[in-house]
Amino acid sequence: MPAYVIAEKCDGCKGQDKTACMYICPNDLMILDKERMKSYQRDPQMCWECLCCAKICPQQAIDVRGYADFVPMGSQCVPLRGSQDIMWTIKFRDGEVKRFKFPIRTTPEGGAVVDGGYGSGSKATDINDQYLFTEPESAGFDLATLKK
Amino acid sequence: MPAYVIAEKCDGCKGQDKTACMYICPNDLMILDKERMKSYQRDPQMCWECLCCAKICPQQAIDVRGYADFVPMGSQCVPLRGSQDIMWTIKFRDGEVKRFKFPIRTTPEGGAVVDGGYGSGSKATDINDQYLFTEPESAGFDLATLKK
Amino acid sequence: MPVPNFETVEVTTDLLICGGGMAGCGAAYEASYWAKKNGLKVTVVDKAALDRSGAVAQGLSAINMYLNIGNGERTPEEFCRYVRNDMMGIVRQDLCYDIARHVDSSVHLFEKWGLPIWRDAEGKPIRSGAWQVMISGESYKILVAEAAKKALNEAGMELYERVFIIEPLMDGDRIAGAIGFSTREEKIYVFKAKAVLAVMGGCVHVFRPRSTGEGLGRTWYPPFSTGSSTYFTIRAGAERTCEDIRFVPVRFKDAYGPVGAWFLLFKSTATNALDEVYTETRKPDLAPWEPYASTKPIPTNLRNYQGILEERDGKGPLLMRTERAIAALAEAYKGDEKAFKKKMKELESEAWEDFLDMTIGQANLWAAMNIRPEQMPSEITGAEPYFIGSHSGANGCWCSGPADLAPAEYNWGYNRMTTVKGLFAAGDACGASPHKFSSGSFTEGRIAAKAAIKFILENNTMPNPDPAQVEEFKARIKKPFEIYEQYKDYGTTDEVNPNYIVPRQYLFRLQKLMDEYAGGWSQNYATNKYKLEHCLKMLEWLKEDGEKMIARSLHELMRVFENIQRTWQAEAHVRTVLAREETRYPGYIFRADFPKMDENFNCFVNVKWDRNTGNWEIIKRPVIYIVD
Amino acid sequence: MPVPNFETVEVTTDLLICGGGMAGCGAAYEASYWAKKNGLKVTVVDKAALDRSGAVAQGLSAINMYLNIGNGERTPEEFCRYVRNDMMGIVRQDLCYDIARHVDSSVHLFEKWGLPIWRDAEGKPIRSGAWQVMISGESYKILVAEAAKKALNEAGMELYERVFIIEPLMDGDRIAGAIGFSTREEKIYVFKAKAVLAVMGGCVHVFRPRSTGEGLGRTWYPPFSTGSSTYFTIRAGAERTCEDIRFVPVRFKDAYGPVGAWFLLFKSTATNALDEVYTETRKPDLAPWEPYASTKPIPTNLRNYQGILEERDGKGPLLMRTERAIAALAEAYKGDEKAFKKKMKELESEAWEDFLDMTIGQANLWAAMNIRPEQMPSEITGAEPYFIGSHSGANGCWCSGPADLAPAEYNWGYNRMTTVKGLFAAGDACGASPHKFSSGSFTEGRIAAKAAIKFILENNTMPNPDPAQVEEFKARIKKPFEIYEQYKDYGTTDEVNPNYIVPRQYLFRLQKLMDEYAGGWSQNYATNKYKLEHCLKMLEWLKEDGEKMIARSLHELMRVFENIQRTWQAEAHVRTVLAREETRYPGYIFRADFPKMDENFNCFVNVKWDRNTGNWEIIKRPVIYIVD
Ligand SMILES: Cc1cc2c(cc1C)N(S(=O)(=O)O)[C@@H]1C(=O)NC(=O)N=C1N2C[C@H](O)[C@H](O)[C@H](O)COP(=O)(O)OP(=O)(O)OC[C@H]1O[C@@H](n2cnc3c(N)ncnc32)[C@H](O)[C@@H]1O
Ligand SMILES: Cc1cc2c(cc1C)N(S(=O)(=O)O)[C@@H]1C(=O)NC(=O)N=C1N2C[C@H](O)[C@H](O)[C@H](O)COP(=O)(O)OP(=O)(O)OC[C@H]1O[C@@H](n2cnc3c(N)ncnc32)[C@H](O)[C@@H]1O
Ligand SMILES: Nc1ncnc2c1ncn2[C@@H]1O[C@H](COP(=O)(O)O)[C@@H](O)[C@H]1O
Ligand SMILES: Nc1ncnc2c1ncn2[C@@H]1O[C@H](COP(=O)(O)O)[C@@H](O)[C@H]1O
Ligand SMILES: Nc1ncnc2c1ncn2[C@@H]1O[C@H](COP(=O)(O)O)[C@@H](O)[C@H]1O
Ligand code: SF4
Ligand code: SF4
Ligand code: SF4
Ligand code: SF4
Ligand code: NA
Repeated sequence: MPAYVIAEKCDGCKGQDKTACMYICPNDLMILDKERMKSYQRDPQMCWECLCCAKICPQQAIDVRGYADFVPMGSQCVPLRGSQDIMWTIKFRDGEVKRFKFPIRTTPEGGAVVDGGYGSGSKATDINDQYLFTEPESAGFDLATLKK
Repeated sequence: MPAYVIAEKCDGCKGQDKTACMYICPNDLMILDKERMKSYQRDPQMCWECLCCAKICPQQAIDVRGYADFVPMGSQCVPLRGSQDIMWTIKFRDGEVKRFKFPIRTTPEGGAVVDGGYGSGSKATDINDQYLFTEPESAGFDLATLKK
Repeated sequence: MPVPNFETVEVTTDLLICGGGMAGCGAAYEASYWAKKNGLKVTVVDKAALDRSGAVAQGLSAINMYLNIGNGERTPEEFCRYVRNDMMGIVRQDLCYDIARHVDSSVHLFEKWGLPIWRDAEGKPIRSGAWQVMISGESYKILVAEAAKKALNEAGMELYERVFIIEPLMDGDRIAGAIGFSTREEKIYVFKAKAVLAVMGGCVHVFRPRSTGEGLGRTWYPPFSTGSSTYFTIRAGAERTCEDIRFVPVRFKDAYGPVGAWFLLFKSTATNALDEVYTETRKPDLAPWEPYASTKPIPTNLRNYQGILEERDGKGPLLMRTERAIAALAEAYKGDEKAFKKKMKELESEAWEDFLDMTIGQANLWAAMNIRPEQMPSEITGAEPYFIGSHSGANGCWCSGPADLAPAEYNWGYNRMTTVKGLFAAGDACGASPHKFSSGSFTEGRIAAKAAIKFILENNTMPNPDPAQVEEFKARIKKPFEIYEQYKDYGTTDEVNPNYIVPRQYLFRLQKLMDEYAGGWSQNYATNKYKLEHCLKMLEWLKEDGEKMIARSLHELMRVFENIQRTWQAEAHVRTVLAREETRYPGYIFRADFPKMDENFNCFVNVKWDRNTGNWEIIKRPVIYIVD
Repeated sequence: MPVPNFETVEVTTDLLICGGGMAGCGAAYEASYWAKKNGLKVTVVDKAALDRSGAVAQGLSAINMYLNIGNGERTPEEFCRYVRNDMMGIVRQDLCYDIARHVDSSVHLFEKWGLPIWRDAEGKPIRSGAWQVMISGESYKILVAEAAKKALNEAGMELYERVFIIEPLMDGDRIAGAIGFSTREEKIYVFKAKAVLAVMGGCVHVFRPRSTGEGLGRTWYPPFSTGSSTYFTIRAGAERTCEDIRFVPVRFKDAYGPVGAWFLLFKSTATNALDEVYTETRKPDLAPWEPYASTKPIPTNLRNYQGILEERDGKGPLLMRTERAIAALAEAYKGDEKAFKKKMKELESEAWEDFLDMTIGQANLWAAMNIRPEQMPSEITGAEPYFIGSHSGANGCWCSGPADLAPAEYNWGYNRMTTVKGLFAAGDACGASPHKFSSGSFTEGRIAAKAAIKFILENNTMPNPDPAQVEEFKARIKKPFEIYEQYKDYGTTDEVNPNYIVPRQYLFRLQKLMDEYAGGWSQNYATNKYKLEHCLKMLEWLKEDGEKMIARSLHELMRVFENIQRTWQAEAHVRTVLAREETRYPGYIFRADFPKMDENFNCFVNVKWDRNTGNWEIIKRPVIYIVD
């Protein structure tokens, strides 16, 4: 199901310097056609179907269609990614539609606290020993080792 | 080794109605780009490598290169088809060149005589029996059958 | 291109010959004579140019069926026995005998037309094997087409090239013609005829090939054999036979060079990677297929099976020991350096000619791999399955046999007439008469053509194709363009669009599912009931999705219909394999759930699609030997 | 595009982290802390955007390594035993133990950052298996990247995205940096660094996938894992280990949905087409691999092997009995219709989340096939082999272990330093420490980063990359454009030109030859000496032809270098498989010529490419258990 761009919906991210889909695709597949101001998938054979592009597109302009060599036609898997949840709309070949909603994060967007509230770690002080940043507090126990 | 057209050599069959390569390709792959007046291979994946196109091209403008998914680079198989013989120039990956010449026909071009000199066949007269045109002379023996 | 504005061209004729390959040329040749004699009209139509159309486009290096009865070399009876064994008992000997008694006539004509047949100093043809003679056959098809076109021309008959036939036209249960379109101009052709001969060759690209990506076109049998014969005759309602007996040729790996000259002319052996002669070491594996396993030569499919087992167990590659074969043939000359060198040159030239005459890609692969056959072996392996009514494949129409040979069960009127009134078949299109090859196909075309003329004379009315049907087919020709036009602007990547499917993508889907579920090479040619039933479901869906194929040119329109035709070939195959609950051809197809031969299946398993209900029917037919 | 006029950008740093996936983010996170503390600079470079780069781009549905030592759930010792058995005895327990003792810290951080870990009513994490916990992990990578980027940012470090690293830069035997190019602008980046951490993930698309045509991209591990870690470290002269232990995961057929949740969470069984539980019926086939065959769980590769045998014999498809698993789990609720319905809904939702969280393509395939997992089974099968230093794969750099755990043979200074001075590895790039998965990779990145900072502090001089080398690499970056420019007008079909090869075509050639000769899926994962030696020759030629790859855009330029990297991965693999003359992992790779396990190979078989001579060396290293 290579991702593709629905022409009518894409606005080229309003001519911004970076389009969202180009920015995010881990395989560098989305590219803006500057003449049309619309993005396109430049190499469907290399699409992982990760939908990173679809999830980030502000216009919901990206959809996927099953890889033609083994996916019968007619299905859809449409994500709607919010700040805490993702909602999936699944369309079966036979027309049935199912919806699923799953949490994606428990903190607000951008709200990750680097040290996780553990502090820098009471023993993470010496570059020569085995303690890592935030340890042992983040681990929940003191460092394990073996007698050599 | 899909066939391809060498740009410099192709003259589009001098703007004739039918180019030789288009005329002959059994898989309908060669097509004339009327703007450039040069032919091109429109679907390399469907080329049988039969070289019908290369053999007929008056400009020797058609060559082949091995199918990239399993043929190491660097070889060549170039036919030069005359009226009675065909001459092959084979270039190996390692650079060696071999030439072979084989007969192609024992009669002049267009010189096939329909009845092969056998006449219409002394017994090929009745639509209801088993004798075919030119038989039994062309067969060299009278019709074989079995008692049912 | 925008949706074409097709012009409709109507052509009325007496005999319509669909296809101008070997069988089609034979038919055109023969029909010209008998039609002219009887004041009838013959029309030949082909999607390509007769000079290089069909399986012989590239040439051939051997004529694999030639008896030379007149000179006492072989007899039709021997041929019937040979074919019976090679096909594990399932064969129509009446059809084989019929070709055998006429094939010499064809071969002699070929030679007169200019085909160089190798002959020894005494003028005896140089045989590679019992049935095969060597030729310098680069221009084989050009010569045959030249004679056929001349025959047509001299008799005032007509020829349409670059017209692709998509469907039969029917008048009730009688064939009434065919419909097609030009791949060059925006024209739809409606042919009306009193009799139709289907000679549109075999079917390739139903199964996934071994190549990946670009190399798809490099198949043994040509990619332009697309199942038109099968589709056309099934859709007319004809009964088909041996649809399970697909042909899996062992070929030089990747470029599909044939092995015949090497095994027969050069007397080469093949080994596995451990240098074991697996044709010997694997003899015990063939025990379940006695008595055929003990016949000579060992049936083609059983030879395959031995190699398949080696490869399955990781002991591949199989190696054609070309270097040893050549050394053995030159051995006798070893004392005399000059004579030895000359002999080696000669053998080298023969080795290369074999491929340059018919599989140039293999010669190129040798060059690209720095392979000199006199110095090192080459890999061989089983190909993807093909559907051809010749070689050691046998699928095709269930045809009436010759009046003087066919038992009553095999005779319902006209020789090579299918079960549909007025529809004839020959070459790859005619089933259960294998081992006819190029010469036999040409010959069978001749036989069928004469019979078709007889049919016309005895049924001399012009049938009338249902006009609604014609309109439906015209609409179908337009549809792939219309779908594209309607949806092409929906997405920004042309080939990825949920509203349509590109023909190439459809093809990959077909090939993958057939390979995986109907026992392609990737499955060591094995399958079972579960897989076959799943396959049928997937084929059903594929057919539904096929309604969404697009065309962006007349060329691509041809691809659309080729795919549809292949799909019906696939379905006929799967249904038959499902019905034959035994393993008779382990080297072609292995029913893992019925791994042995079963005498309850000493019969033909035929299949038929009902034009009215759309249902498929399986019909068992008896095997009746006329020789033994 | 015309030949770019690349601008060269020089970046000087202390620690260069190449790759910002799980291990790279762990490293960036940890390094920020220790570097800032010591006044050093850290630079992270990635070819993509950290938010969604690497194997976790799509998300994950489970964290497969979490011990919860603090709450007494598991111990590092148990983990070491588990990994030892799963890897048939070949493992670096010092590395495994090291990750095990730190991984809980990482997982707890993930949860604090916002990752939803499934917990039961008592707050206990919901385990699918002994080591695995379920998550709602759609945004797993976004969260990890957010923390890593914040850490970098807060410490004043720098990040380059969309820069593709092609080669290490060396100063004699010490790493001196890396060179790459921007995929967005015409810029070449020359990074100079005192230490370099290679964390560029694993390698996919070395072997032919099961898809045909378009479906190439739908692999289990992502197509953008292209062997950069392997290539980079080999070219720096680093010794590599376990290059034979490629990972062949059993996956839902075609869309590669993982099976873990089904086997572990849903407790599903798998059967063959005849409804036989082959994991039971095939137990005797595992006898040659005792004692491992009797451990619990049965090692991953042995489970695979059972399925491979079924499929080889035509008894496929293998079926994940999802419908029975769900029925069994809902069974308890059967009396109460409402509760039953609720439970069924819950199970259905969990089933779909598993795929929607990490393999959306599989969910889509279900929908396209009308598969409701609670109603019907799904096919599973073995994938094409992948190269990853995690899961049950183990290839990667031969790294120094932690000072307090590693025996002397495994300790040459800094933790996770390769055999090259200053070059570190983690995640997929670090060998012989499998089963670390996402959490362990992040953790190993942290471990390596701390050690690298220590290295810099103790080797605090700026190495100087050889300028000639830099110029050579710059020329290499330009060359694919130049070749295209020079020859593009030679033919009239862009992709068919004897003077160059398009990267995609090169890729197909690599995949086909690896599949056929190095034991891909089409060979039932079997190979032998003959095939491997042929493979090496073909790889040599492929590398020669690789000099003729073209680029028509910066994007395609990336494909050129990816292919080169994959090819080196392929070669390292083939050389190692050739050297390990036994069959230890029958479900990953079967040496048909050495079909049993051999105690002479109770050792690591390492491989190393000599930067000066260009020769490859095989080095056997002892296995020393620190646990048992
Ligand atoms: C490809 C190939 C074939 C052979 C071999 C090697 C190779 C590499 N070998 S060895 O391996 O054993 O070496 C043989 C050999 O050496 N000796 C031999 O005698 N025969 C061999 N064959 C077999 C013969 O060629 C074969 O038996 C005959 O050609 C079959 O004759 P026929 O049944 O007529 O099929 P065809 O392909 O020739 O002709 C089909 C025609 O139909 C046309 N057509 C198809 N669809 C159409 C449509 N929809 N509309 C209009 N026209 C539409 C085609 O254009 C064509 O003209
Ligand atoms: C794809 C995938 C992966 C997993 C799973 C399912 C699926 C579908 N499963 S389950 O199947 O078991 O279900 C697991 C699961 O559920 N739970 C789990 O913990 N781990 C699973 N993994 C495994 C983990 O993801 C894996 O172990 C880690 O991600 C490995 O981490 P790391 O070694 O850092 O690799 P990476 O792919 O994350 O990152 C690589 C980075 O390098 C960049 N890069 C690569 N080449 C570069 C170059 N030349 N120049 C510059 N940058 C360049 C990449 O962009 C990336 O950022
Ligand atoms: N989405 C984007 N992300 C990053 N850089 C971009 C993006 N779009 C355009 N550019 C920049 O614009 C320039 C022109 O890009 P291109 O459209 O590929 O010719 C490049 O050098 C990029 O740096
Ligand atoms: N090993 C063999 N033994 C007997 N006949 C063979 C053998 N190999 C090929 N042939 C025959 O040689 C001809 C050409 O074979 P092929 O090249 O395989 O198409 C056919 O008639 C085959 O049946
Ligand atoms: N049948 C099984 N028995 C034990 N562990 C399994 C099984 N299948 C998968 N796993 C483990 O579950 C996790 C996810 O597996 P997978 O989904 O195959 O990647 C890995 O840790 C596997 O080792
Ligand atoms: S993110 Fe969406 S709107 Fe923006 S360019 Fe891409 S497809 Fe268009
Ligand atoms: S689905 Fe993933 S790989 Fe495909 S284009 Fe979108 S972001 Fe790229
Ligand atoms: S036959 Fe030759 S010269 Fe004529 S159009 Fe074709 S390639 Fe050009
Ligand atoms: S080689 Fe044959 S199939 Fe290929 S383009 Fe030329 S004529 Fe057509
Ligand atoms: Na196989």
